Amino acid sequence: MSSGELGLAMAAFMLAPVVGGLLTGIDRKLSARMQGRIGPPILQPFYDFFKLWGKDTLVTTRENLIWAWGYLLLTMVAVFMFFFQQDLLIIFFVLAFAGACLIFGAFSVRAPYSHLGAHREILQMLAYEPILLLAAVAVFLKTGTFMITGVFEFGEPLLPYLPLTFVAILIALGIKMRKSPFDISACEHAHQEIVRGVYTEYSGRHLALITLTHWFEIVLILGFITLFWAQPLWIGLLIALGVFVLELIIDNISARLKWSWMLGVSWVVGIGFIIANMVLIYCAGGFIRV
Amino acid sequence: MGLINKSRVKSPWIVHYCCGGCNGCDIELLACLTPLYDVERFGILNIGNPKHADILVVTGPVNHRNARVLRTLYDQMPNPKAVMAVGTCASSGGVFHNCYNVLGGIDKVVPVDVYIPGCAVRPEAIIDGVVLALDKLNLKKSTKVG
Amino acid sequence: MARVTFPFGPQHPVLPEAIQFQLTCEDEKVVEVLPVIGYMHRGIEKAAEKNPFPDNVFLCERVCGICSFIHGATYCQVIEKMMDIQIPPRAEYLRVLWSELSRMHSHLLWLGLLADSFGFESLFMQCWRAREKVLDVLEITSGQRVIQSAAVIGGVRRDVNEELSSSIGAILSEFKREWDAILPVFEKDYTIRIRTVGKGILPQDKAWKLGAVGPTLRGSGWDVDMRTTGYGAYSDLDFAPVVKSGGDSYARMICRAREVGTSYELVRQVLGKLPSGEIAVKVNGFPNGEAVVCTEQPRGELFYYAKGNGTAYLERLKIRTPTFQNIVPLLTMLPGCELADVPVIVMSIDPCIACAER
Amino acid sequence: MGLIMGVETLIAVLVIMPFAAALLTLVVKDARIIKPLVIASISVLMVASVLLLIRVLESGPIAFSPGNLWDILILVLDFVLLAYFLYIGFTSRHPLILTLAGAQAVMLPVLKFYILPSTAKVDPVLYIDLLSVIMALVISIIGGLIIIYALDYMRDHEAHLKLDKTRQHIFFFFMIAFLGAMNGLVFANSLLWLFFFWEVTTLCSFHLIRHDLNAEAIRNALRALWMNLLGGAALVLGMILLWQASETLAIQQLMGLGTVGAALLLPIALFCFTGFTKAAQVPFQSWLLGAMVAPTPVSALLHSSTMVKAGVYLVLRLAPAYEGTQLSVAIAIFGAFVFMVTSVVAISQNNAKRVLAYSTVSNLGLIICCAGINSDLAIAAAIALIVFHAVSKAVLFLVVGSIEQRIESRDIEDMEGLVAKLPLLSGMAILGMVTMLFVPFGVLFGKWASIQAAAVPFSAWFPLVVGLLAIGSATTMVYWTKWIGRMISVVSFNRDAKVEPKSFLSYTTILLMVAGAVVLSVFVAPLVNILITPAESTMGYAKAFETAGWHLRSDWGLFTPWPLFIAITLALLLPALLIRVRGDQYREPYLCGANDPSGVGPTFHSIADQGVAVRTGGAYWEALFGERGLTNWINGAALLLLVVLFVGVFV
Amino acid sequence: MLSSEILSIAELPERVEQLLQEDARIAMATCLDLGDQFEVIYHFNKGLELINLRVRIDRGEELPSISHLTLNAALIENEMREFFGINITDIAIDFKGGMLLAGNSPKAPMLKSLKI
Repeated sequence: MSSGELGLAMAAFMLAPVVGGLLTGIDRKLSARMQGRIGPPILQPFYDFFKLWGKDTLVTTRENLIWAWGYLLLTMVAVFMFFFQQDLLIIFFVLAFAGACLIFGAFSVRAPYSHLGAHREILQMLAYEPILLLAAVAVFLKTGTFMITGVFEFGEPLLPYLPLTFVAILIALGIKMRKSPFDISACEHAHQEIVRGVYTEYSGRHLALITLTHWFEIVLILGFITLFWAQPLWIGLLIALGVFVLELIIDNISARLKWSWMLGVSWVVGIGFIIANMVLIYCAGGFIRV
Repeated sequence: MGLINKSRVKSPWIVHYCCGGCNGCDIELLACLTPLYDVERFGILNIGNPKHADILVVTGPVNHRNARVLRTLYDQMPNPKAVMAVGTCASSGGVFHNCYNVLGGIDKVVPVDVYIPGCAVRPEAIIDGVVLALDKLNLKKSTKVG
Repeated sequence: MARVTFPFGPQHPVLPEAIQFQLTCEDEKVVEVLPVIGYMHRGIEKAAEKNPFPDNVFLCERVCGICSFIHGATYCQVIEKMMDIQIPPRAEYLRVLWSELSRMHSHLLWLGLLADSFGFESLFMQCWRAREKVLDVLEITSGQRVIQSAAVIGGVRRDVNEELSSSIGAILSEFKREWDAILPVFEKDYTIRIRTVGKGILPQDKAWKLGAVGPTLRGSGWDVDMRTTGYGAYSDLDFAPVVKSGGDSYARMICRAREVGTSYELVRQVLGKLPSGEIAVKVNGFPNGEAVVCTEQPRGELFYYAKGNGTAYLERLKIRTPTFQNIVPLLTMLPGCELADVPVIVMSIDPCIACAER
Repeated sequence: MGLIMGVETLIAVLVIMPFAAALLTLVVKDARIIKPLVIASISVLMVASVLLLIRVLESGPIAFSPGNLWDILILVLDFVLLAYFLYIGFTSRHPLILTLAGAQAVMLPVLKFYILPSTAKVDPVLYIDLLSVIMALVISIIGGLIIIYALDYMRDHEAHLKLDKTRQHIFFFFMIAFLGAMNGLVFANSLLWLFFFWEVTTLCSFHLIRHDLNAEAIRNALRALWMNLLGGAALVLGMILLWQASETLAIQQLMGLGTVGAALLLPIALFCFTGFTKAAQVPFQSWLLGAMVAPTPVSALLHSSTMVKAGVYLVLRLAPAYEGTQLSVAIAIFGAFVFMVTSVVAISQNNAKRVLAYSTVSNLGLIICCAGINSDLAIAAAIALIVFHAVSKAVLFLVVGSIEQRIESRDIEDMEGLVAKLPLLSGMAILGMVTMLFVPFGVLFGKWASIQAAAVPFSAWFPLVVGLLAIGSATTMVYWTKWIGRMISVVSFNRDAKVEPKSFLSYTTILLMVAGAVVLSVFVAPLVNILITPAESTMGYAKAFETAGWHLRSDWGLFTPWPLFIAITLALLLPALLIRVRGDQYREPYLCGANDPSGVGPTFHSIADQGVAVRTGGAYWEALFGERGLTNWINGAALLLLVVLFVGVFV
Repeated sequence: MLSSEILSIAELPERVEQLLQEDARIAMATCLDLGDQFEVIYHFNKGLELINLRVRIDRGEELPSISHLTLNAALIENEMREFFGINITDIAIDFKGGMLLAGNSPKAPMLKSLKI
């Protein structure tokens, strides 16, 4: 990597939370418009963040707070590795560790809603982990490497080869964005049978941390989606934005469904599609030879 | 702290607890969230969890059983926080003042910052009350040192 | 097996009101439910003995703020029955007007809350947006959005003139257009069907025996509607109760959704047929004796028993609200369902705890 | 150093000395003597294994053939063993054992006296390359530490059972003998020798599982016996077929045979089948699950470093022989399938030892899958997984054993909030699970490499394999996360801290192994450089990793353990050290406002204002992942895969 | 006055059972404080028709629960017991006197003698 690229990666990493926050703001604005409301200003997520940052923190257990930091910092590590074009599998492994921190945070206090949320969060990971790993494998089949650099070296857009994988990623994105029909462990809005699930016991500054982490996560997954059309990059960014809006529309036209349904869809449709995609690539012979 | 104070005004999250009212104020409170009034314009969210909320919105009079619930909810909110008594009953007991199980207004249990009269309260009045509560909230400091 | 025991309520994001269920779950499957109520009990029945009987109209309207007009009107009815007062036909019609508007706004409110309980936020917003139209009608006719205070003993307090009547018609037409877009969503949407069909089944025989009333009963295939007894002006109006078999949350939801249409038609009929004349008669004397009146409230059968003793104060006023009757059926629906279904099933009886606990 | 002791001495120390020490413990019976005796002999064993490593690193693989007399001795002992198995089958009236032991007792003489010419000689009898040495290190060091741990454990165990007569000497006899047998097994080049040691491990495991002598233990021991005898029978049959196809019984010669036909693949498939039975792969997982009735050190020994590892060792050892065949693909699919289904079933288990058992079967499935994928990267992954899994799993078993002795339960539900009660033990347990679960620890390094290896289209079936691996990885996550979650669930305002009763030996051995797991993970790059890559190349595979500094670069990806370690340590350690909480910040958990502050632990007001304690039991999703519902299906599917595997040999 | 059948306590369960077999169900029970006696009116739904049973009990006298015959009488009886302090035994769902009233609410608040 040249120093110019390094600087660019660093800048992208620094911008990630800003972009994530703005996207969340757009999310809230667009959702409100879809619901016939005017909605909050685009900058609302930042107001929320700073307000929470300035509030007192109530503590149920100290460990709870430690894991919140772990969740944030590890997600940041994953995002950092993403912009530094590292190994996709490792990035997803780190992301899984970060997700586990959130789960441990929820488990670390003996509170029923927290625990229920944690169990559902585990199920969500069970649903999207295989999709992400397999999507990385599908990308590998075309580019011949798990390194993100390879995607850029590949020189062609990936989407025409990996349409089914792309669809599967949408499921993972929906789960990660905590949007209907997959907002089962902790949705962005309240009014849920398990209160706010894994977030329930957090307050003040540590809730702000989790919000921030969420922004990073969105950027990471949308970044991964961008890779499907990395050359030229702006098309990829447009696609990512389009997919983001698509998620919002789906969120607004569907009810929250249950974990069994989620697991069924992500395993049957998600994994099934990616494997079908791999078979297609294999049959077409356009995979990397060893 | 300028940024944080500004944000505080822009993002009041409320937690709603219905003490023992007749639901009239509750549904008006909910109506505030919906398209006609849309308080999310002002960053107001009904967050449903005291640990995340800034403003405790209470409707209905306090009775013998829910008094301690109200107190618990208040205690579980992080500072700075404000309490709004929505409706005449929440303010004073209202039409239920002579009921045997009613203690009276919610100020018998928690300190109230804003009283919003009305039976039932109109959504406009609730929005007005939130604005008042925000002013009060801004005067309060978090208990944090520094 | 590992179990989770925790309180669901009294303060809970999906419950607009204070009620608590002590839930015990196993892998998110509910195995035991205990209802804990009394968080909203005020003691209205005792207070009704302390107020002069005409003042109780206001108290009764505040038994429940959602269907407050029907509470007030039913109280008037029971006193009128005891005192043998015949109220003018125009008042009867106007009472039906406000009753049906109340039913519409109550059902719309409930449909929105149900949508919210299964995480369909935009549908919640749409329902409440349509509901604002009904509230507009209530406001221009009574001056108040939710607690109308329009009924008095002997008639009603406010009149609806020609001009008002035509603006009501215009608003209702707008409402109808919005509502026609919303109803099919409840009936057909895939995700809603997943969340409601087969959830919280109340079999037909159990529904009656356990005392279910209103849409909860009609959703289990019973054609029981107090309005068919023909109290007030209902005997002159043409309508049929909405009945749906199935007994699950979906059936109850559809019952209420379609009742919005029925009420809309009733309001139209009332406006068309509104007889001319006085809107109230003067009331003399004090109530003496006993009377029972049953009316149909949005949530089901409302039961008022009153006993007078010839003074300005009632000897006893007994109010039984539909939710009180529907709690026991609810308790039989919950065990065996998933935790995620609990809000949907609880909402499916349209609980009004303020009513039930008075 | 390595030159001080001759090769012969080293081998003798590693293989024969344990038997001698074992006999000695059996004779002296006195716990006071057993303890120093065991510690001394284990120490010698460990040193010898390291010396052997140095020796092999310096001068390459060792080929060694003891005198003819040894061959005869082995043969005689073979018959003694089989006679003993027949005796067990006869006394326990177990037809399967009788049949299987009988089949071996018939086939072995047929092979020896009828098929093999009297001049037949396997040369060398022992062949010790780096793979064998890695196995010997795992066996001697981890197995040794487990036995040292057992010293205190068994004392407490017998105290708990209130035995009036100690049976420890029998226990340690088999435990130590086991190590010798395992070392012999991994050194053997002659299949006849391998068969002998194989049967010795079967015998030892049988006795160790039934050690407590209750009805369940005896029943499960018999089950383990017949399943292992099935493998033994396949081994003998395989030897007969092998000799007829290629006139050799030396493993190393199998590699050089080049073109492989059905005649040769069938015995190899049989050997792999033998490996599957020993590695408790589905549908033979039940013997390993049943083995949980034994005292914990037995489970630890059987699962982490010895018994089951012998199974995967055999499959891995033979990998070059079936490279590029359909058999290889079938093995990969079978392994991936086992990896996935057992980790799915593990989700529904609340018995800690059963979770560990399923996890073991699952990880062994992954190793077998890697052997089946059979590329440079896959074999490297398999070797790495053997090492890392052995360490982490040993830690977990021992920790669970200690926890069980403290809280008298092995139910994960009973471990709720254990970090407050037994901080040191649960800390080690959590660390052990973390090393199994997260980057950049070694097991994840293995998983990373294996997913990469599976992603390369090594066969048309690769999407199936990689799909199974992906689901398996996610399900693995589920049961560990749930378990850790249970242990860290505490109540801040009511800590019932308990002083941990210390058992110095137990704690140090666990601590040593936890440290080992972490250190090995940190130094994964040198480990790969020094051990795994050379081990691979002696097996005939190319180098899988370039090590640039501390990074490991495969052909397709980059594993950067050090930056990750630093990042993760900082991410978790810094907040842990820096966060300060004032007393007035504590609040009770959210209970919908119904909190009852007078309760012990989270309590809420319920009917008639009575306090009801919150219960936060774990979820096991019995309906979806339940053992009862799934076992028959997965056994059926696995049998089908095995049939396909054998049929595939002829295609 | 309300048309009703006047029964003794002993006759009550039998009559209730009979009504239930005729597909009637309990709608409500109203309790009246008559000073030294209570009058309990059981209102039954039979289709849309209302059937009323009147029972008089002395203060302190035990009233048998009918919740075992029809479960939805349980809440009604719990409420009656709390409001009037009537000794109703053996209710199917027993709130132990804490259904609507909290620990420090006034006891038996509906009694006429109690002026609150």
